[in-house]
Amino acid sequence: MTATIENPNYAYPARSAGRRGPNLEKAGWIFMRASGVVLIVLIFGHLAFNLLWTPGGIRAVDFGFVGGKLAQPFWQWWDVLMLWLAILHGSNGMRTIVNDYVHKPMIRTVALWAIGIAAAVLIILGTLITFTFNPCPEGADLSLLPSFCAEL
Amino acid sequence: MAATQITDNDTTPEPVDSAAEAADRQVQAADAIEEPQSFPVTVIVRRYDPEIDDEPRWVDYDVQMFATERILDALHRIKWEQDPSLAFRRSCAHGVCGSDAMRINGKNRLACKALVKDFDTSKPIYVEAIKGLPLEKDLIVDMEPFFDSFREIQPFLQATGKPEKERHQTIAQRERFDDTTKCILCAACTTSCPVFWTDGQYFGPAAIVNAHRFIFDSRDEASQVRLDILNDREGVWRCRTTFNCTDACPRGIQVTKAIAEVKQAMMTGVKL
Amino acid sequence: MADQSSVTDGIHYHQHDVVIVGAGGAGMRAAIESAPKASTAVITKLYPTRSHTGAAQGGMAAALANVEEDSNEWHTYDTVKGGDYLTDQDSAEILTREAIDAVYDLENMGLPFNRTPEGKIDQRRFGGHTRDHGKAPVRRACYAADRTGHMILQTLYQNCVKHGVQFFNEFYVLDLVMAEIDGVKRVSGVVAYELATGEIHVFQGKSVIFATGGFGKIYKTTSNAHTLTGDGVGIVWRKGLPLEDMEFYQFHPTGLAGLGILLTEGARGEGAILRNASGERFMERYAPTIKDLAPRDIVARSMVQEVLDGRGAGPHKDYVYLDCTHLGAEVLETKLPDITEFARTYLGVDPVTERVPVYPTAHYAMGGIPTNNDAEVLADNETVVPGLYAAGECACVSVHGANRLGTNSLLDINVFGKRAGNNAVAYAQTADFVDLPADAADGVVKLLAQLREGTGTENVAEIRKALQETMDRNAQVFRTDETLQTALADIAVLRTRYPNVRIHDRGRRFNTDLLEAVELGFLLDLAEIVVVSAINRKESRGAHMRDDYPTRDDENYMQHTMAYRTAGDIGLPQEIRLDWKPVRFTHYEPQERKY
Amino acid sequence: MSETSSSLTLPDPSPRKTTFSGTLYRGNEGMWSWVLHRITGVAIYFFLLVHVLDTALIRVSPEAYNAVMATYKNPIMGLGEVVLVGAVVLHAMNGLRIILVDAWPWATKHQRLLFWIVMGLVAVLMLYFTPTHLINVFSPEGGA
Ligand SMILES: Cc1cc2nc3c(=O)[nH]c(=O)nc-3n(C[C@H](O)[C@H](O)[C@H](O)COP(=O)(O)OP(=O)(O)OC[C@H]3O[C@@H](n4cnc5c(N)ncnc54)[C@H](O)[C@@H]3O)c2cc1C
Ligand code: HEM
Ligand code: SF4
Ligand code: F3S
Ligand code: FES
Repeated sequence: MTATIENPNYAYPARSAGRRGPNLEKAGWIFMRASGVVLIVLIFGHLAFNLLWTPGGIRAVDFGFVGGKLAQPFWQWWDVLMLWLAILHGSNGMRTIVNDYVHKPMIRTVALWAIGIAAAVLIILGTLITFTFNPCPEGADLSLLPSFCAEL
Repeated sequence: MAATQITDNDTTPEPVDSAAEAADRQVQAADAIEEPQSFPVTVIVRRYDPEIDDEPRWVDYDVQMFATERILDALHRIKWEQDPSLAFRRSCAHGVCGSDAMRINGKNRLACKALVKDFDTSKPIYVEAIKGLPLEKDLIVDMEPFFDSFREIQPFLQATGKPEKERHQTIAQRERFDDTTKCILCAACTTSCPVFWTDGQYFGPAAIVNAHRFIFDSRDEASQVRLDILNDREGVWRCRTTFNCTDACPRGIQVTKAIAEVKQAMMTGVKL
Repeated sequence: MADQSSVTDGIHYHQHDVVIVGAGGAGMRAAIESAPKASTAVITKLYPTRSHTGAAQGGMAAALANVEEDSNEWHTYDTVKGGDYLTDQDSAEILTREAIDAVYDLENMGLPFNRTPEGKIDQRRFGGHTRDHGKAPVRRACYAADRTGHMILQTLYQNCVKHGVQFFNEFYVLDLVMAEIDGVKRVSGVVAYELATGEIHVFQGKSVIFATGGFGKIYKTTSNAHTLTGDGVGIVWRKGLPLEDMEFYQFHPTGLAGLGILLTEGARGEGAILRNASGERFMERYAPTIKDLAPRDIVARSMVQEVLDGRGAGPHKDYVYLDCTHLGAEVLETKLPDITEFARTYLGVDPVTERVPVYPTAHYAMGGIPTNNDAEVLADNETVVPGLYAAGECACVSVHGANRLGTNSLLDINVFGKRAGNNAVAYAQTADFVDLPADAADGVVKLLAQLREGTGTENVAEIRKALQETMDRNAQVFRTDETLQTALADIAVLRTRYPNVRIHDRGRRFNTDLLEAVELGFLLDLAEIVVVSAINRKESRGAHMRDDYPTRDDENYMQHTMAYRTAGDIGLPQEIRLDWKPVRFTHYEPQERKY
Repeated sequence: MSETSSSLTLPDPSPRKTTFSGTLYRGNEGMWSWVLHRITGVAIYFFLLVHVLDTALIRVSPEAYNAVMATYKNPIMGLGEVVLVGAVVLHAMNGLRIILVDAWPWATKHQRLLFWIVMGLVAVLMLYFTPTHLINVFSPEGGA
């Protein structure tokens, strides 16, 4: 991490014009901090609820448990917000790291696109699933489903 | 030269006597100490001569040193008594010209401000060039990229109108940017910055420090211009608050604090 | 505008209207005047911000009268008297008159001076600066904490960046090219060695300004940087041009004992007191009126006298104390932070609670390249060398006479740096380039080849050390014919050893080994001139204190020494001819110097 | 007209060496906290990618989801989860430190102290989390 190149990469001599101009660094910097603060609440809440406060912790996490949570709008919104912020925060952080260490223009472009696409896919996928999720899928083994499915 | 008898008709207030006496006792105690002794120190220097070497190499030297001497003295002793081909920069020898920033035992320092007594001399002392600027020879690096960044932030007062005498400034306004006026452009900070090492593109703490010196000068009218320059992909936002710069600065400048103030000025405007 | 470069036979040729050698305060002040008006190249062996102007601490004098009544006429009087009446009085008048604008110029360029409560530039006391012709100390030194020189150097560099001044950093000028046209020696350019590559560059200029600073490295204990080897003065000397007043070398009273690192006189300006081993404030005996704020020559001499009389402190009784303990941490931290740190770092002594061991340290060359008030270099007492200018510590105008007052040098570099810049541009706008002789670079090529290929066994560092030691021992604060003759004999021996020095680094890149050898050559030349001039002046005046001639002798010696080189080459004994130049008087009659 | 001599120095005949990095830079708390922050950030990022995908299996079928969840209950994964939560806690606490250091002069000045406070907080939180979690992981099947 700290053992990096001896000499700056002269493929980019002192701040070439190509890397100048308007940018979103400031917004990104503020976002990292704002999202970080919110994420603390969301992630710590998430971890505490799932792993500490639910009796049995990780053992109790199964379809029934998650389905039960995601049936409630409160947890739906919690998880979606967490998803968006964490992915955006993490991806922006990864973008910084790629910019720092990947100097070959080709590889850098590929890596940045990969981060972007991964972020988009996961955010769309996660959001869709959270809101279109059916906790009591038809024909499933009742014992695996949240307890309220039995009442249906 | 006529040395008349000792007189005691002082007109200016004398120092508090107890303090003077205490100082005297201290000094007297110090006087009693015997002659200082020199002792051997191993200095391992990372040498590189582009005309001969493919790669830098570590070379050991044994030198006799006194505890109160500086690493610069050790380098001089090597150069003057053992191997005159050793190349390094230096000038003032007391930490004001910024010539001899180098990495000593893994940390950036000025060789002329690093005292032998502050090192564990039972182990060798490692000396190598600062990191992140092109290595030219031995302890000498190419400083041009560093000065390029400095020049880019428009490091000069920009003020319209020509006052008849001086531009006025209150003591408090002057104090506001005092810390960053101390910079001697030694590059110890910039070349200690992990972000700078990655690609050498980051403006670096020294450039930001010097921008700060003008941004917070009440006489200057181009603060916004400098803020815009540093609101760059390679500008202040790249700082990850690792504090290596602050720790390395031989002038004791609170570099990271200055960077934070510049960031804040970008968000909320300059508050003088 | 001329601004071209080309390469012939491996030698680079450049053409600029104005070529400035040295990027200290004087060089950059000149560049700021000349760069906007003419193609200007600044050639410097150090990065500009490394120049030793940055080490200056205490302040820059100007009778702004911001805090106390003051006038430039009083300033002139102090300067003349401080210089023990050897000062050229018309020059001193210019210096003190233009001082005021020089300070405002710097402020307007951005220099962050300390401020008074009303927001004006603050001023402090300094040695030898008095109100109304010696009545009491006056606050005349404008300052920025104890890093005034640092701020001047930075501000000037910043403004050079602003004007896009073209710098050739780490280029060592080693020769001056002159041509004789119609019997008049004219300047044609300079020859420089590029440290990074080992290549030779010839710079042709219509006007050339030398601003290469001092040569404190002829001494061992000095406040001067390792790089202050008097190259510029030596180059001019080797061209057969005279040097003025070389015997007057100033010893600053308060160098850190044993190290020579300076503690500014500003400390005494703020109230610090010199004490001997028994704690006595000995300056009361030597200068009852202004005591510790007497001019440097007097204070330095008094300190040495205390030590010689056995009242020195320390295990060897070889230093005295600077006592700042009564100033309080507040004053030390805010007004003298740097020197407080120097004492802590380098001596392990905390000035807040302890007295600091100090002893005089070689500091400033009053003498140098003679110039007139327009900064034009003189080939004899009157004749100027068209196109050649000098300013700063390497020059001798002479505004400092036999002893410079503190804060007058930062002033000198600004006032005469500016004058040099302006006059050099004005000259360049009317004059033509003087053709470079075909062999312009030969001298340097030969000099370097001789050193590089030398097969001797002598070590540069050893010769330099021997030189510095003999100078410290024999040509310091107190001198006698005997000590000076010893020094002269030592130097003669060292000169014969010098051609046999061996350069170990055979490379081209950053060959600092080679350059130290070149610099040593200049040091040897200059030390010899200092000693020869000192032997010749059989009186005591200002910084030149002859124990065997303890009084001032106006009848015979109220004149400047002019030294000429009549023969000599590397390794050969040089022949020095001494002559005199009259002092210019205006208002001030020489008087006995009492403080 | 260039401002410096750089345009005049000849280009290097031989390419500059970038091989050897010398000694490790001996930074202080600030540098090591950043190293940790970066490593934990990357670790969490990759876990997050996986975690979103495995959670997505709830849309496939309860069996599929429970199958992957079973792997999380494996004792080795259980230990891994402690490390992961440790990383999150460290990243989060240090993230707060960074925010404070950026925004609050007192914190800028005392960043070293804050680093050790962060380490303390991480230790406390992990001392609370680790036993609770490991009891769950190692408790007999159906202990819920
Ligand atoms: C420690 C200290 C404190 C001082 N404090 C004060 C003070 O408080 N007040 C005051 O008035 N004066 C003070 N002085 C004196 C004053 O600072 C100097 O006399 C003055 O700064 C000299 O400026 P300069 O421009 O002539 O030379 P310098 O600043 O020394 O610059 C010399 C320049 O010449 C260049 N150079 C030299 N040789 C060559 C060569 N061969 N080729 C190319 N370039 C060359 C160097 O690179 C450098 O840029 C102090 C001096 C010292 C040493
Ligand atoms: C739990 C609350 C979190 C907080 C308070 C937080 C805080 C922060 C902050 C303030 C930064 C910016 C650091 C800087 O600019 O120096 C950051 C960077 C980063 N974060 Fe987080 N973060 C949190 C969660 C996450 C999560 C869940 C991820 C992964 C998806 C993540 C991944 C990253 C990455 C990769 C970086 C970039 C690191 C770097 O540039 O060195 N963070 N975090
Ligand atoms: S801020 Fe400090 S470390 Fe950085 S260049 Fe200036 S003096 Fe050197
Ligand atoms: S070392 Fe670099 S990351 Fe910021 S705090 Fe200093 S600039
Ligand atoms: S030699 Fe000047 S800073 Fe070290």
